[in-house]
Amino acid sequence: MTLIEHRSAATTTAATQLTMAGALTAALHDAMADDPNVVIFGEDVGPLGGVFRVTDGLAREFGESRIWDSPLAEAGIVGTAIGMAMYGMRPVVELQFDAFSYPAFEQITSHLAKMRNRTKGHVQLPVVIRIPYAGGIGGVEHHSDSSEAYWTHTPGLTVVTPSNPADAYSMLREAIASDDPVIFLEPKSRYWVKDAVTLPVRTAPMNRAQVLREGIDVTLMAYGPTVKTALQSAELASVEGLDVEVIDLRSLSPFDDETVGASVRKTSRAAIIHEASQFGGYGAEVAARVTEREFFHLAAPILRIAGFDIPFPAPKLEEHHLPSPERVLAALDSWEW
Amino acid sequence: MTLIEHRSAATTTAATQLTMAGALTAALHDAMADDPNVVIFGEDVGPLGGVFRVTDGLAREFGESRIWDSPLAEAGIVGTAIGMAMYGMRPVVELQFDAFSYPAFEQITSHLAKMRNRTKGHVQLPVVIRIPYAGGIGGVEHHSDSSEAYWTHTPGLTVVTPSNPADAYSMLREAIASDDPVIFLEPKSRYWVKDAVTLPVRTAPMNRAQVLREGIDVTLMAYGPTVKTALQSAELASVEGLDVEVIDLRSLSPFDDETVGASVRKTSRAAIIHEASQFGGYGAEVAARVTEREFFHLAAPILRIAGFDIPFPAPKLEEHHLPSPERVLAALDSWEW
Amino acid sequence: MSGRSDPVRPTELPIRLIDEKGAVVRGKRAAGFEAPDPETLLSLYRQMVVARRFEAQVTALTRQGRLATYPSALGQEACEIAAVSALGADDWLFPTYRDTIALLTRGVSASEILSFFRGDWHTGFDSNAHRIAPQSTPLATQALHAVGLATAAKLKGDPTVALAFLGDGATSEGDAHEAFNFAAVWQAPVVFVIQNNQYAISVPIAKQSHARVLSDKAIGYGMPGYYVDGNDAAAMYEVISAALERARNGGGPTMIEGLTYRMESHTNSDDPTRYRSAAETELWHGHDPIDRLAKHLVATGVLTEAVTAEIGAEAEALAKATRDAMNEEPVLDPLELFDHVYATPRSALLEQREFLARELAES
Amino acid sequence: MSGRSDPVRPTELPIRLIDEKGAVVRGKRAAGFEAPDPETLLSLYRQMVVARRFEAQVTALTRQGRLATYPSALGQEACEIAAVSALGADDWLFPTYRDTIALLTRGVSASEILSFFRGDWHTGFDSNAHRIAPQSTPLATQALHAVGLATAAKLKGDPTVALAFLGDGATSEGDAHEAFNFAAVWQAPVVFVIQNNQYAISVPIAKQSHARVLSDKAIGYGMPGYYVDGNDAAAMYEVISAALERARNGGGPTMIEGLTYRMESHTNSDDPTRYRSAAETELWHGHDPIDRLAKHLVATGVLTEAVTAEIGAEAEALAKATRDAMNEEPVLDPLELFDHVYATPRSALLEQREFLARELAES
Ligand SMILES: Cc1ncc(C[n+]2csc(CCOP(=O)(O)OP(=O)(O)O)c2C)c(N)n1
Ligand SMILES: Cc1ncc(C[n+]2csc(CCOP(=O)(O)OP(=O)(O)O)c2C)c(N)n1
Ligand SMILES: [Mg+2]
Ligand SMILES: [Mg+2]
Repeated sequence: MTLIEHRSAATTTAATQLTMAGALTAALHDAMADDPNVVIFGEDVGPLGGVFRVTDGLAREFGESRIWDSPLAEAGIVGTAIGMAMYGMRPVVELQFDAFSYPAFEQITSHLAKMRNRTKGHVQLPVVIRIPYAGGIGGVEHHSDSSEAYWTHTPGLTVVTPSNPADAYSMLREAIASDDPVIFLEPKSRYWVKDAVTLPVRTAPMNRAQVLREGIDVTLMAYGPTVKTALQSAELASVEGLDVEVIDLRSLSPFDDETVGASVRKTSRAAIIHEASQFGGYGAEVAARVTEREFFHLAAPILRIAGFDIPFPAPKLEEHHLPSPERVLAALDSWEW
Repeated sequence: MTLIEHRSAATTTAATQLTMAGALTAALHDAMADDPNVVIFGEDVGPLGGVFRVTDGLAREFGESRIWDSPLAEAGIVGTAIGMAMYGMRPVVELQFDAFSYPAFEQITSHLAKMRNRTKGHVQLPVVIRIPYAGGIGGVEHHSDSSEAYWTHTPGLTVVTPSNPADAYSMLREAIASDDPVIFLEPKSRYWVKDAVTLPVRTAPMNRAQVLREGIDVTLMAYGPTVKTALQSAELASVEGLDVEVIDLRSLSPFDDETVGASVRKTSRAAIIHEASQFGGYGAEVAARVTEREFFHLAAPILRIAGFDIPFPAPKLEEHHLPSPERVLAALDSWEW
Repeated sequence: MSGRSDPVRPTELPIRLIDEKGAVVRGKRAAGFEAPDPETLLSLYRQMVVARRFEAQVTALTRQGRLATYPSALGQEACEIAAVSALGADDWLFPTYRDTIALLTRGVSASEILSFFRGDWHTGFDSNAHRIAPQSTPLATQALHAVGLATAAKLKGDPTVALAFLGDGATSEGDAHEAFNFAAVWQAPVVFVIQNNQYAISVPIAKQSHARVLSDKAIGYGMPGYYVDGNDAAAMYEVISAALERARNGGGPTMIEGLTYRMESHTNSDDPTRYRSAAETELWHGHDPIDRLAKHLVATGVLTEAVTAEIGAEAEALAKATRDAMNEEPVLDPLELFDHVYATPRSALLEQREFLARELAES
Repeated sequence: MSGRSDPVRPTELPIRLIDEKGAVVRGKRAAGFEAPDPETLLSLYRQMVVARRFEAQVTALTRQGRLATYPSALGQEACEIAAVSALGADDWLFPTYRDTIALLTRGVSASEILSFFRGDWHTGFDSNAHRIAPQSTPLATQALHAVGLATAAKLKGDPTVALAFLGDGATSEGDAHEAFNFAAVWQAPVVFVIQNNQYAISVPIAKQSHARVLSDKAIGYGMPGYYVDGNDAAAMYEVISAALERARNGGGPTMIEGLTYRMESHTNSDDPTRYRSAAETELWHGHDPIDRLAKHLVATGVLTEAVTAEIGAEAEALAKATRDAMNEEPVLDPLELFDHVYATPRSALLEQREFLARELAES
């Protein structure tokens, strides 16, 4: 993905093969071009273009006053982004890996999430925090965490995660345009997967889930890195004669009760897949709230197919931790049908 | 609670009226007396005795080499505690208020929780982090958070919370003796409630839930600050002819599936009360896992009576946020019976 | 990291322009600064007296149990008032819970101020209108916001400077370090005013830092550092003014330490007898910043009895306004709890709002 | 905060004991230090050569895709080897991902080391046996562990000192600040060795700090600070040894900055052409720490051809052992994933273990 492609993106009508990383770059580019208040900073986002190359070429095009390398300190990055947003800017910051968002935890939970509320709406913080997350790329320790449940439990934050290039573009544009702070979780293992996309693309609103595959037997929910797992599981299941509806949640906070509720009322069975550890993971909220709302439509308990309750394993063992389509299928088979 | 009382605690046979704060002081005292590797540090824990006076008198008795005031930095407190534990000590540190545990988030999640696993068991970290948490005392912003769900979702941590003086003593002793790192959550609003206790007291193991009131119609779960709410709700409900079983969870991680499962199989209805925001709160895990395990015993969805999905309110409005017995009762009444 | 001239380092003794007897200080101890003109000094004095009266009133109300909590800045008026007096209208202030009188002096009304301490809402005033950030409770976090805001202003070409207050204890937090470092690297127009009141609740500065003085930290960030007598309003005013000026002209950040003393307890629920002697506090009563300035202004004939009476009247009027503000029963709408969580409405949150509305209607 | 004599401040130029031509440096530039005896110098040299050969081998294996990742310390051998050589058997080392050759030199086997980079398990060696903490990835966090461990040793009356490595980038983190400050306040027996290799991945030191030199930060903590030529093994060895000695004798912590250069890319997946010029890297090739020491040792007649051959053989033997270690197919038991999460068994986790066991059995 070069800058030439970015620039033409806005006027192109023909679809091009685009990676998710490239789609994110294009979204950042177009947002910067549209609004001078959009600035980008973080570790290595400048000349290097980020360790995942998502900001590739932007420093050259927009210069140091729009995108720059900050000192190496995550609380510092989020804290200064808050200050900039107080002055009317729309900072988009990158925290290099999921586990390296933790030094910024206080700034995110105690300030970013709460500022609008603390000030009765006088101060709003349109900050986007991009976090590459989850496993599947053979990262060494602290490079594969799925931290979504920490953020979704924090009122004031909007938490979204795309699973494909078109959503990546559209949702990042929407996140940057939002007046709420957005935690934008980018599934590392999906950065390099390509899709035919015509830019600029607008997909469904970022606060809505998306039915990717219709089915009548089971509602299978996934997000980010596990959407592919869900689709593969549905394929496998169809061989067994099971008609699986796959929903890409996309928005983790808020949760799209409407879309999921409609599906579950149809299928009467549901499961959720995620990489994060199961205990207190995002799937717990999904299972709890869908059960609360649809209990009498459910023929069986909602299943969670999730990471084990262990620290993320070293590269050679991560395959055993991550939910596989086979594991999903076995879970569906565990229901009494 | 004076030091004289502490000292006699170990030999006393007669029950004394003890606050939870006093019971915690006694537990710290006795643990320090029993094991020279137990050290205490944190903000204001020395001469002041902590802002809640839980370490009252210990500095005078044990001196500066056993208990001291650290510089004001929470990552520093937890990070140095980790190093001390690597050298065979058993540090018990205090983080002054729940929201002030967030600066230590990286040290807790990336190191404290993971060290045993990272090192294949070679390095263990018997660290106890005491955190006064939750609301109900009219604290200004950032002084009333319930952060338990952040910790319970982190594999490697043990998370417990007492609701009464006897448990406070017993569970803190057990936490300090444990070779696992323990997040010890102290419900602020219960610090000054008294009970007749004979020290040293040993209650149920800290990883077990406790049935506080037997009943056959509903299983009502609570922990820490909401246990009292649960007991009051049960009283109110009994007037309505509803026989409520109240369970004090005590241990949040691990969750006592056995005790809760047995109760729910008996009552076929369950609810959980907590102060933290509902979305992604600890109640989500409780509802999800109990439903998973006991679905076919459940006559109705598990209810969560929890804080709203908003930042914790200012003192004058907190009563509307915190689950009241009336709200619990209304929730129970919302089931179709 | 090279080729540039060394920034100013903190002096051996705290910079002082007016001594405890009210005499003007010159020479080495003044470090090249000169006391402000009489008008400015009188204005500082007036505001300090008024602020102290305000706090006495608020502390009294707190003792009556009418406020949830109140951290007093008694004894620190020179730092507080000098800083806000030096600040321009377009500048921004980033205060802590300790710096209430700074808000007052910058024009926030007693009633807006008390909202926080009375427990009505977290921040009771409009930050944008006053260019004052919410009073920060999580220590040192606001210093980063100040750096960010100052950088944004710089990027936009505005002459705005941000001034962040920090306590001595707060300098131990990682966020303080990151703020100092980001400010220096980005050459942000920001001034850090560390009020070293020698205690973080009960913890004395000796257990907080092993440095000669806190402002020596400036050296490690490559920024100018000033060690100032924090009970000398003249010195604080001049050093802060110069720093604001430098920042406004592209000269980057400054770290200023005002050595002062917290005369009161940490908050009303603290018990200082547990950690410091009455003798120590007594000693610092002798270093009172208002007394010192009064001596100077009386000696120079500026502070006449008429002026004193006038200031006293102003102070009493404010005290009364403060009591009146406390007697207002602000109408709090619990449903507003849901209104400022997100800009974008959420149906699940609206459901919760309706739930509470029903509950309120039924009760 | 008062009454004590000022700790040593970093020098204007980096302390140097052997210059780039191999000549011994005396006078002001040596700052009172003297080069170690020939035996020590030869031992440093030998270990540096062996370490470099090890890294060349590992880097080659990484290029073949046999390791997940590897951050090389090529060019930083003087810092790495001087530090571990100065360390006593009872002391503790707190390394980062960058400091693999320090582990090697302290006696961790190639196979134990590679476990991490090959992706078998996080830490492949026994920390307690080697007195080496796990290689830390979360930047600066390990510095706090070092302070804690050192403090524990001090409390127990043991003569143990902890040495923590930090990168230039890591000094920007809040945890670095808190570690420096806790160490100084507690007078912990800890030595911080900052390897200023001038880059944090792609970010040059000028965007990381505005200080004259990083070690100037020591002043703000009231601890001795040393600015050292990090490519001079003799200087690093002497300054670190003195700091360890001081710490062991109750003199508290020291901050040492070794100015060096990361010759390789950050890790194998980095592309340095994006952020630095070939000319710059070339220039630093001219400052090679091993070449310098070789010149000195040859000139002084210590490094004979026979010794060179001997060292070469040792290096080759290690390279072979490293290749062999890579050819071992370590048997990984996925069920072990559950064995080291808690000391206290949990039934829910055992259920998960059984689940995986069943899955493995069925597949
Ligand atoms: C991050 C954080 N940790 C702990 C606290 C609890 N606390 C409130 S005030 C205070 C002492 C602050 O001392 P200092 O910075 O010197 O300011 P002062 O109160 O003296 O003005 C502490 C520990 C807090 N508010 N924030
Ligand atoms: C807390 C944290 N943030 C970000 C990273 C990602 N990261 C890994 S290495 C690195 C650069 C470190 O630079 P420096 O401290 O100079 O050490 P060097 O790699 O040069 O040895 C970064 C940003 C991390 N590992 N930890
Ligand atoms: Mg203070
Ligand atoms: Mg570096």
